[in-house]
Amino acid sequence: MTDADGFDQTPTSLTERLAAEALIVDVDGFEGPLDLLLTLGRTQKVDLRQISILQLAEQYLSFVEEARSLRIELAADYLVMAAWLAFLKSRLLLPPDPEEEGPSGEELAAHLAFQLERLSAMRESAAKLMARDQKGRDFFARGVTEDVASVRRISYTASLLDLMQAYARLRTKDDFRPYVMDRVEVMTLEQALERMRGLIGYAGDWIDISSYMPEGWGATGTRRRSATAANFAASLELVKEGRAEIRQGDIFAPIYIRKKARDDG
Amino acid sequence: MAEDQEPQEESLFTAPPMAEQERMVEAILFATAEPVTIRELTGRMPHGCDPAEALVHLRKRYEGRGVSVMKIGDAWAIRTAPDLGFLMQREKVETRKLSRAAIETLAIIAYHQPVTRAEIEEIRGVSVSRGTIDQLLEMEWIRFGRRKMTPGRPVTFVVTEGFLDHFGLETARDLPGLKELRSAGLLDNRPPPGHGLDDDEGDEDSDGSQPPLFDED
Amino acid sequence: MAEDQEPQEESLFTAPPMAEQERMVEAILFATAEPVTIRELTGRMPHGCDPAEALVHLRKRYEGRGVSVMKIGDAWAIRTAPDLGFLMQREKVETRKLSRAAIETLAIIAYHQPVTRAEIEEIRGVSVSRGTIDQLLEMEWIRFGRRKMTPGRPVTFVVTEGFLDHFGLETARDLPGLKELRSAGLLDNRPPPGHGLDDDEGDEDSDGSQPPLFDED
Repeated sequence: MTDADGFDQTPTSLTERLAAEALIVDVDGFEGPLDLLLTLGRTQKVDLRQISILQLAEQYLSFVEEARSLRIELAADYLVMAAWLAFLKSRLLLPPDPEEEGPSGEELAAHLAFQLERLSAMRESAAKLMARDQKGRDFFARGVTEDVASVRRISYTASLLDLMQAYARLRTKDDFRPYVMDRVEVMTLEQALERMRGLIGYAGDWIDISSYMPEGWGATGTRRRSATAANFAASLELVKEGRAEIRQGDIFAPIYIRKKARDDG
Repeated sequence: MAEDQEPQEESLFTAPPMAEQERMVEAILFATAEPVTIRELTGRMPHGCDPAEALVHLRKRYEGRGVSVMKIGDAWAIRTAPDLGFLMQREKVETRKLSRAAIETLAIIAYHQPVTRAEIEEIRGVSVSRGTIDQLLEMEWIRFGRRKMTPGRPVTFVVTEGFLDHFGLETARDLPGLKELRSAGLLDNRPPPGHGLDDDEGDEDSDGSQPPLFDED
Repeated sequence: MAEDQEPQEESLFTAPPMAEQERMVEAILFATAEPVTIRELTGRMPHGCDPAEALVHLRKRYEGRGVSVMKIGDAWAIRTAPDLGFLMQREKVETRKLSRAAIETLAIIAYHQPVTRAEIEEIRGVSVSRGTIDQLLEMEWIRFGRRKMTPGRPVTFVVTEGFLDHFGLETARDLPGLKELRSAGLLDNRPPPGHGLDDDEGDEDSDGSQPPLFDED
């Protein structure tokens, strides 16, 4: 502060001078030109709604002038604001030019006033917010918390089809006898269709058609391919007959089939 | 914050009313991570307070509530009422398919009930692990039936109401018979020679040498 | 385990009495520091319970006590009464001191949400540093809201339930002075005059064809 004595060329009263210096010394403390404008505006000691934008523009411009005379470097946005305010000032002072496009000086001034009022209101709101009771400072959460254990309960399930297939598997094992197929590696559509017609009657739910693969057809590539193709063709056939519905979630996703609810009645 | 000091100074002579002291003890017990001793309560509350008495009131207030004021060693804490411990669990139910061994055993019981373990093994051609039976018992899909009047009086297994319920059957006799299974195409596929080689089936158990533990997981 | 199923099955039809439900909600809220949603309460309590009603009773029960039942967004929590904060010297958590920029940014997001970064900058008249937003995101006081349906589809910020919890707010509508600000038009998004001509600004919707998404919350 004692350094300020050197700047006696400023022709102002002591208090004004000190105030201006405080502003300038604080220039880093301003959160941009709007913040500075708000601070300057407060020195008008009127409600922000009644503030004189013209006077504010002058205050700002003289602040910038002063900063320059003190060789204080101002950030670019402060200078942009100064240029804009100089423009605004001229608009406010000169009679409106009917030729000119764009908003009038009054409109621009009104918007600036709105911005200042809004910023000021947000400042106050921020202060009110921070003055509220805060968790961990004024009120507290539970000190001893109990962990909520995630209990994973496994529920086993089986369908009637599973049960019957299992039983069938056991029974066929009993009366197993050598069996010769003409074309061992090929399952025909008729065979698949015959089988699927019977099976589909037991399943009310969506079932992956691959689970309809006949036993023993999944082992080798050729047999599996043949059975898969026949099963798929048979499934389509059943859908065509209106006895089943088929769906697939995505490309290469499992294909599901289910018995179609009878709607012929 | 500084203002808070003043009532404390004052209360050297006039302690807060008991109802207020009770509130204080309540808040401290709630927010503190460890059980709190009377000594500590005294230290934290304004002078002249009687936390021991406040605790008596507080304890009574929480009687029969969802949490209770409990003494732990010589300290006090608020804890969940013991009968509500079950609420501290979040149950996640995971549905899994029954193992092949289990489903086969179940099928045999359903079709042949009442059936002994030896009979099940005879039909499956493989020994039945204890785990499989236990699992089915636990699921309440099978239960013990009456003992067989054969030497050794072996226990039998039968299916339960729960089983019928799950499979949508009125009685076990509603299960499709062999003939129906065959006409449904469930019996017409004979296992090819070398059935055991079927390597895309993970839980093969037709081979008698298999240890009967495979289905426990 | 299996025995536990039965009462639960039963209660599908008969929920526990309301007094009992109140105890359950009490126990669950006491057991956690985080707010618990009605949905989670419903999930953890037996079938047929109505935690929302139980909460009404519970909240009344704790009125004027050392702890109180608070609503935070869609969730509920028990917190100590603010007037007893002086007893909790030891529980105080040092929150990181927020810069003025961070506090203002937070307030703007709370009062103007959902709000874009450009809008925050317009209000503060200065650019918002990344660090400020990051800090608020990290504290989980703000989060990303949905994108604005304006050119460039900028992201928006909104405050979180953690924010509400920290400041003891039931909803963002309970922010201090919100109504006054709104009626004074200070929460309006008022574009600068002549701005509509300026088509290189991405986030304004001064052209009438844009749906007014601003004040939805």
